[in-house]
Amino acid sequence: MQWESWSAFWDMGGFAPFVWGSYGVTLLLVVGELILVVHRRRDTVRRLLRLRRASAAGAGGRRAFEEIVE
Amino acid sequence: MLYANDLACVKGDRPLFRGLSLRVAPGDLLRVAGPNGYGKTSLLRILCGLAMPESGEILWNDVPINRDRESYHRSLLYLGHAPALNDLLSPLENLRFACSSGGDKVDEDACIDALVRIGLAQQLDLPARVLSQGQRRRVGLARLFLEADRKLWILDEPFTALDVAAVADLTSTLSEHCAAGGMVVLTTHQDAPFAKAPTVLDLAEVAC
Amino acid sequence: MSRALGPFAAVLGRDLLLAWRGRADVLVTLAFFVVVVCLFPFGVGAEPNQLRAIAPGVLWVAALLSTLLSLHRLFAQDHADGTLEQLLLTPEPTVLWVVAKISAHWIATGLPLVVVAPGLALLFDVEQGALGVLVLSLALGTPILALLGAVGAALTLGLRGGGMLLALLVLPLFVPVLIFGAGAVDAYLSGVGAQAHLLLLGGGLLATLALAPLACAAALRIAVE
Amino acid sequence: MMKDMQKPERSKSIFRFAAPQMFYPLAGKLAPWFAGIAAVLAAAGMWLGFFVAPTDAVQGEVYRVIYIHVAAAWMSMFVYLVMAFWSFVGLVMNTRLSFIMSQALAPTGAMFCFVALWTGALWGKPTWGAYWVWDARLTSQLLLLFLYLGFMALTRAIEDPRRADKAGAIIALVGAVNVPIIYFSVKWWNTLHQGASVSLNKAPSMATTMLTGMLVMALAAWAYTIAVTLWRVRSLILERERHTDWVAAELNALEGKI
Repeated sequence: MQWESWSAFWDMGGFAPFVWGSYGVTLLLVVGELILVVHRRRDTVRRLLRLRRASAAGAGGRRAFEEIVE
Repeated sequence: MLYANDLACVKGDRPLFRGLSLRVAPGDLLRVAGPNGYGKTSLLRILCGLAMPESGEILWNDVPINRDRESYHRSLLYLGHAPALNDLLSPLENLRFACSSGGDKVDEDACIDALVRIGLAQQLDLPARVLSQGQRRRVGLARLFLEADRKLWILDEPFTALDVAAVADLTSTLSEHCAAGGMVVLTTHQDAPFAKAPTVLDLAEVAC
Repeated sequence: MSRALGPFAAVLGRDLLLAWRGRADVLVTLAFFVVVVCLFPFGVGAEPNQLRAIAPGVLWVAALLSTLLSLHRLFAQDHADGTLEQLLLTPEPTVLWVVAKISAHWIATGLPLVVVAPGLALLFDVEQGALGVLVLSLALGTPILALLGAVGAALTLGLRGGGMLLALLVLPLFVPVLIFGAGAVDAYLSGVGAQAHLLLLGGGLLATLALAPLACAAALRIAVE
Repeated sequence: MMKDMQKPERSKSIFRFAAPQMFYPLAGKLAPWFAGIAAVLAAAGMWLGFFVAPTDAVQGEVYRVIYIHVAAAWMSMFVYLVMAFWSFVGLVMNTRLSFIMSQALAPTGAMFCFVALWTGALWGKPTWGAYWVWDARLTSQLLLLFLYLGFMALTRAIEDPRRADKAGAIIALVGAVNVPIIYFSVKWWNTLHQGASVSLNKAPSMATTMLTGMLVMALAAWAYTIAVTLWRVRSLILERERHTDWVAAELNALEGKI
C-alpha cells in the first residue's frame, strides 16, 4: 500500500490539483461521452418513429414520406 | 450504343427510381418524362457519369463507362441546366473555351458561324453577364453545331427560355443528328415538333 | 501529346484571362497581405531588433492567410455557372486541368505575394542578403499552400460557411510549410544557412504536386455529384 | 413500405458483416462486453498506478498523471490511423459501413486528443513551470486535434450522406499522410521535450509496475473506444438505413421501450 493514510492519498504529495484535475476532467469527459451516445440513440429512434407514424398516417402519394421536414 | 441496366438512384437519402433499364441505339431520340422531383436530371447526370448510381451499370458500346471513361466522354456532349457560361467572358470566348477544353480543335470562324446561326450575331463580343437567360442558353446550344462528331447528346431541358423559331431550329438540328446516326437523350416539358416521334421513358411508372 | 495539352492550355489561358479581367480581386489579396504585415509593428512595437527578429514569421503568416483568403475563387464560380460539370466531362484526365487551374490561381495570387514580399521585408529592416532566401522560400512554399488549399476548397465547395471550414481543414496541413518557410530565413540570418529548409520545401512541393491534384480531382467529382 | 434493396443472403463469409443489417445486431452484442472489459481494466490500471507503483524519484507524485496522459495520447494517434484505414477501405470498396465506422470513431479520438492535451498541460505546470509548452509532442497533439475537428466539421457540414462520407474519407487520408510530416517538422522546429520516456527500442526508464499500469490503462482506453464506437455506429446505421424494412422492424420492436 503506497499511502500512509487516505488524506495523504488525496493530497497526492502536494500535487492534488494537478493529478485530480487531470483524472477528474477525464472522468467527466468519459461519462459525458457515454451520456451523449445514449442520448443520441434515443433521439434517433424517437425521431425515426415519429417519421414513420407521420408517413403511415398521411400516406398520400409516393412523395409524402419525403416532404415531412425532419 | 448506350445501354443502362437495372439503374437505381438515391438522392440525399430519398430513393428516386430502381430497376431502370434503357437502351439508346444509333438514330434513337429518347425523351425522359415525369413530374418534377422524380429524378429526371439525376438520371441524365448518372448517364453522363457525373453521378454514381446506387446500383446498376451503364455500358457504352458494351464497355462499362467507368472502365473506359475517356472514349465515352470523347463521344458525349452534355448540356445541363446551367449553361456553363462565365460572366466575364464574351459568348465567343466562352464557346471557344467550351470546345477546346473538351479536347476538340475548333477555329474562330466556325464558332462565329455557330453563334450567328443560333441568333447571337450582335452579342458576339459582349460580356456574357449582359445576355438574357434565353441568349445564355443559346450559347450553350451553339456547341451542337460545332461538335456534331460527338455521337451521344444528353440535353437537360434544352427548349426552356427559347422562342418558337429557336425551338424549331433546335428540333431540326436534333432530327438531323439522329438521322446521321447520332443519339439524343433529352428532358423537356414542351412537346416539340420532331420529325420522328421520340421514344418516351416516363419516370412516373418506374418503381421507386 | 498535343491532344492532352489542349484542355491544360485552354484552362490555364482562360483562368489567367479571367484573373486579368478580375484583377481587382488580385489587388485586394495583395492589399490584404500588405495591411496584415503592416499591422504587426503597431501590435509588437517598432523596436528595430524585435521587428527584424519577427519579420520572416510575420511575412510568412501573412502570405499564408492571403492564400487562404483567395482559395474560394478557385472553383466557386465555375461550380456555380456549370463550367465545372463540363470540365469533369472532358475526355482527358481530371488531374490535368486541375493542375492547370491551380497553377493559374497561383500565378494570379501566389506570385504577386512573392514579388511584393522583399519590399515589405524592408519595412522590417531585414538584412539585404536574407531577401533572396525569403523570396526563394516563398516561391517554393506558396505553390504548396495553393495545392493543399485547392484540396480544401474542393472539399468545401458549395457548403454554407465553407470559408471557415476551409481554414480549419487546411491550416494544420500548412504548418510544416510555415515552419520550413519562415525557418529558412531565420536559419540564413543565424548563419546556419537555409540549404536544408529550402531543399525540404522543394521536396515538399514535388510531393504535393504529385498527390494533391489527385485528392482535389476526387473531391471535385464528389462535390458535383 | 420500401422493399429492401438487396436481399441479404445468408453467406457464411466474414464479409456478410459488411452489410449494415448484419453488423447492427453484432455491434449490439459486442459493445457491452467491451465496455465491461474497459471498466475492469481501468480499475486495475488505476489500482496499479496509484497503489502499487512507487513514487517517482524526480517528479514525486505528479508523474501519476502519466497513466492517463500516455494512454490518451496513444489512443488519439491510433484512432486517427484506424479512421484513415476505414476511410481508405470505404473509398476502395465503396462500402458505406466503413465510412460510418470512421465517422463513429472521430468524436472519441478527439476526446482522447483533448484529454492528452489537458493532462499534458496540468502535468507540465509543476514539472516545466508552464501550462503550455511548445514542445514537439504537445504541439503535434494540438494539430492532431485540429485534424479531428476538421474531419468532424466537414462530415457534419455536408447534408448528402454519400458526399459527406467520401469528403470525410478524403480529408482523413490527406490528414493521415500529413501526420508524420507534421510530427517531424514540429520536432525539427523544437526539441525541448526530453526523449520519449517509453520508446520501443530503448528499455523503459521506469519501474515495471509503472509501465504495466500505463499499458493496462492504454488497453482500457482501447476497449472503451471500441464500445463507444460500436454504440455510435448503431445509431448511425439506424439513421442511414431508415428506408429499409429491417430498420422498420427494428423500430417496431423498440416502439414500446424507448
